[in-house]
Amino acid sequence: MAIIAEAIKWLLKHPVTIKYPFEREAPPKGFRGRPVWDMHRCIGCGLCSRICPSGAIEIIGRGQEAKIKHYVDRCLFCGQCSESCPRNAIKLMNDFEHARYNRDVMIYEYKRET
Amino acid sequence: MKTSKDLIAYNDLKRRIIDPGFCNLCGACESACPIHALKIENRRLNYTHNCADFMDFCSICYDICPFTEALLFETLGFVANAPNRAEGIGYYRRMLLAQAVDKKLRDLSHSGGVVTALLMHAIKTGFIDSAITSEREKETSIEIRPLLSLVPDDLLSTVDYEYFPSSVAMAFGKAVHEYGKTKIAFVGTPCHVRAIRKLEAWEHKIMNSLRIVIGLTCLWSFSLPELTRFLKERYGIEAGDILRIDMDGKYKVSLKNGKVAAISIPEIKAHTLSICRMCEDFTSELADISVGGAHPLKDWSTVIIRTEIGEEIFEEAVKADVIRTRKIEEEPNVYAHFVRMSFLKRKYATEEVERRKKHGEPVPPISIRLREFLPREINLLSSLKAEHIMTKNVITVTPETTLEGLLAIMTRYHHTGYPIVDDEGKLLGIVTFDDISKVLPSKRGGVLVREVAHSKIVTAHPDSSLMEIYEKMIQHKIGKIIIVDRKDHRKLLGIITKTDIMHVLKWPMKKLV
Amino acid sequence: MSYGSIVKVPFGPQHPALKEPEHFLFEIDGEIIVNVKPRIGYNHRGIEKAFERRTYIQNIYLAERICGICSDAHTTCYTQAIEDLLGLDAPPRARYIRVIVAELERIHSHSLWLGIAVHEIGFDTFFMYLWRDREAVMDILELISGNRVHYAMNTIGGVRRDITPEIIPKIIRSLDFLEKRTKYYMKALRSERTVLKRTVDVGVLKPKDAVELCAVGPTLRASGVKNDVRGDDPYAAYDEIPFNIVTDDGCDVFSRMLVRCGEILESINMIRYALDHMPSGMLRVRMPMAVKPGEAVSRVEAPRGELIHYVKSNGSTRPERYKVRSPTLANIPALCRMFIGQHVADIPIILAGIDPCFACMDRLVFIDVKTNKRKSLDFESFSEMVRKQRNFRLA
Amino acid sequence: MRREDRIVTKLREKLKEKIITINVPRERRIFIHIKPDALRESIKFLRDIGFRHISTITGVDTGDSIELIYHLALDGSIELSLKLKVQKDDHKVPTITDIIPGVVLYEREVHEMFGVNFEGHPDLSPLILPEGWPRNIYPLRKKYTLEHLRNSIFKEEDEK
Repeated sequence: MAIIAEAIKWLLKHPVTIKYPFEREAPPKGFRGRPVWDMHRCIGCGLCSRICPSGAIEIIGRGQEAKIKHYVDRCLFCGQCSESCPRNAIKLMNDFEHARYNRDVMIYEYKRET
Repeated sequence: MKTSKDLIAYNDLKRRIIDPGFCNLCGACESACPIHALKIENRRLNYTHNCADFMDFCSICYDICPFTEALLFETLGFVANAPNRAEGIGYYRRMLLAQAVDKKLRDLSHSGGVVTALLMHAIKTGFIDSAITSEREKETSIEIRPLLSLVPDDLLSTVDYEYFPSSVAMAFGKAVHEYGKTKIAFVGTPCHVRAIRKLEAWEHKIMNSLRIVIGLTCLWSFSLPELTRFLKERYGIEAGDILRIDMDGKYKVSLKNGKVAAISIPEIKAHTLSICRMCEDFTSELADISVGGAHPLKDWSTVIIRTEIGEEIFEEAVKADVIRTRKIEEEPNVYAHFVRMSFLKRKYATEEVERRKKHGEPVPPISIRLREFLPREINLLSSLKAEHIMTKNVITVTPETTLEGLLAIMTRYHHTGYPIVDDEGKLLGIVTFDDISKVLPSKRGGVLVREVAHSKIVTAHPDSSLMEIYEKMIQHKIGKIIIVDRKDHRKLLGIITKTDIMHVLKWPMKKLV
Repeated sequence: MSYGSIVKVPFGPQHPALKEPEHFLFEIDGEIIVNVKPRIGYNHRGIEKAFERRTYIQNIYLAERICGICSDAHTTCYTQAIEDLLGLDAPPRARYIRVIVAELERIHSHSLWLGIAVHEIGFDTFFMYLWRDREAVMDILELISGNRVHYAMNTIGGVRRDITPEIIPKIIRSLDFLEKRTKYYMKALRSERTVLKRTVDVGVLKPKDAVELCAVGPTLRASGVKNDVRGDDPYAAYDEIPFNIVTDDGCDVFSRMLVRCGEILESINMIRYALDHMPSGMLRVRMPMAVKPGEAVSRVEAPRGELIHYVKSNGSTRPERYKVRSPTLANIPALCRMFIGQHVADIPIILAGIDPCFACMDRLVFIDVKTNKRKSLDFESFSEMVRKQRNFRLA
Repeated sequence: MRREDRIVTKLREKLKEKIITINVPRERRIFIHIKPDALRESIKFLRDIGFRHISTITGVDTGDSIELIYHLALDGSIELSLKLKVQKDDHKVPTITDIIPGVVLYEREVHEMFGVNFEGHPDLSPLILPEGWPRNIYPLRKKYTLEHLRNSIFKEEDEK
């Protein structure tokens, strides 16, 4: 009997699940998404690359000429790079849909514009 | 090829600052180092591990050290948009006297209690959420340590005046990294203020949390072990017996048993930190608000407001009736003493640097940078003419002005030198602050300007280049030059000070390393 | 009743009980299990070796990835071990935040397990309910830390983020909801015949055996042994927060369910207390990157039981040796004892009964698709392979 | 007198010269280093005074020898680490499975990872490493770097 009452109770409510690709919930404030480099602030010290636990960040060159390559497929989204960066050049964005069929498109490059 | 270990800035920092003993343990490098390789422990700066393990290249610790040449002119950008500038005071908006309305605060501090009142009010109104100041160590009453105040009442234990190194810049880093504070007020001596401003110019991320910088006036900091040894050997004073220390013309050590030992400044100067003997900044010229003593007044402070944010917070405190103010014009003696101390510090510093250079002893990079220009700066100065930057509306005095009257003018306009012009507009000479300070305050009413003034004046012409003028200043060891007509040497056209020349060199405020 | 002939039944590596590969070789006599041989290692990733190659900061995140469910327990244990070596203490506020996150994790882990357990006995409605309500905890954890699974809250010397006053009401609201639901589930478990028939007197582990075989966590407590690292060897702020150690004398799977339900309720109260009494102040102490030589043992009560880490440092920026023993490994001998004399049909629920997490104890086995060769790779060689394909440097 | 100190005193009385070092770095932690031949004796004694729970066995490669650390817990509270050194060339240690049965998997793990032989252990068949793992390769020994492991394992497989 209890089960019938329970069933009727839930029949009158909205579904708990969200129809994902059509409905999206915004991630909460402080969500650790994909890191993005602001190359105007980057000084090319290489700390993010050395401190990254999974080796997802590669720095090519030094100082002003440095180029950053970020391999999203290896990224843990731990936010340590952003925390370590002394100049706030790394920000964590809100996007979380990184799955792709091809690994080559999962590399983000950042270059300083001159 | 150089390995990354050779490239790290710490090598330079060690060679130029730490090894010659110039480090004053402000701790800015500890707060700035992103991998925490530098740490202040037991009054020493320790390098805990090789930072080349983590970085390819990094220059933070060298750049933000207050005694290196890097970023020095960029930091001026924070205050350079103030309307006034004067020799010995720096850039400023207003200069006035102030005191805390609360008598308790005045009694606790050495002077007006302005800093404490200001900060307590700011925390109460939520403008800041924490303040970094210094407090006395409990056991040895003259040693001070940084204090992070989160509630207004914490501030009661702070000391307004610091005569010993305190790692306040390190405490700033702690406040951000460890306490997670986002609205911080910083109180420090000129070198601490410079370190904080350098961090800000570097755009270090911890600086996002900085709200206001309050600078204290500072003559010198003492090396604690040396001073305690000196006091004990010479005067038999134990560090634990000291109640408080004042500095007004003499170094006065008040003891717990009521006695006061007065020590002359040249004697005590030998025990200051070597870097302080070469420091030229008395009034914290880079701070938002500078606060200093108002000798001979007992419970007032001299306040110099330099920036908009400083103006804002000060006005708010005045409106809330936490602070009451007076015009500095009412007290020419206070002003005279204040500027005299500023000049004294600068004079001592110049002498010390020259002496060291002569003996081949190391000189901190900042002192070299303040005296030597970079090639492009020389180019700039050579291309500019005096008429471009000189002050044309010169305030002049007549030969019959008394020194008291002159002092009143000085207190009002804050310039330190005035051309003497007779009724027909002929230039007779120049009278400077130094001339006044040679006369005892009590006699100033009866002495006329023409009795003390120099008749031999250094002049230049409107078409002289700034570089020429600057070299002339160095040569004659003066701070200002009068510009006269090329044809008529008695016709006053304008005046140029050293500060004006430095102002020309004002670099873009935010520049990358 | 004996059929006289013993049949060997391999169970796993791919098996119905759990979504993780593990192998058990059962010797059965008719329907009755007479012996069992475990064969673990299908998830072994060589993490202990990988620890020696990484800096202390990088290892926080490596420790977190030992397990997906009890990620916070592993980092707490790791950071405590390093703090012990450095001789520094996490500030009080950080310790309270650690407790809050750890207890939220316990709620999430236990409700996940309860869902799996009822799923194993075919009670999927209950499973759906539990996992729906578990979302409430996951959302709080995401709100606090920025991630649903790997919270990355702990760092050496404290925590990385604060629990701000704005989110405290949200946490309290979710806790109220969870408390109501958990009480309902306890009532339902006790009265539901399906559950009672499948779990009471199944997988019995006598207290004497439990102690002898060094079982840990809820498995041990469900055998009536009062043993909890939080109470016995307090870490973080557990010495300041009052709580009861939940035990049950049933010694079977059912009592393991009850213990876990009781722990959820206990955790909810602990979080409420911690939120009320959280001191203000520092969040973390900055630590040097190099650790002086020494060794330390750190213990944490993970949702599954006692977790122990051992670290030996040599003064450099990388550890000399790091040892992890996760609670599941400690429970395997006890699990084998539980199987003896039980029916084959009960294998999934008994196996699930210890809340096993095989990822915690194991290593990566790789099958190269191109050559169809089976290769055993640890984490480093795996990354080496990726590196070769990519031709770039791993720091 | 703290509980830790009482235990230390008891151990000193019992084991005497068999103890090499003993120290209590902090509350509820004891590190004791004993001579290898005293293992069974000390484990038995420790079990009798209440250390019935064994958390794990850690192996550490210290170069010429392998250090075994038995982590024992007293009622869950005091964690005692019993340390002994085993020579690498003659890596034989008596088993303690008959004293504390719960240790059975930990001994197997150390056997596989470090090649320590536990004499009298009922079953030392592979537990964690896959079938076909080459004999005499113990991955957690310092000698076996990744390159070494890769070469020795994959070469064999390639040859097949």
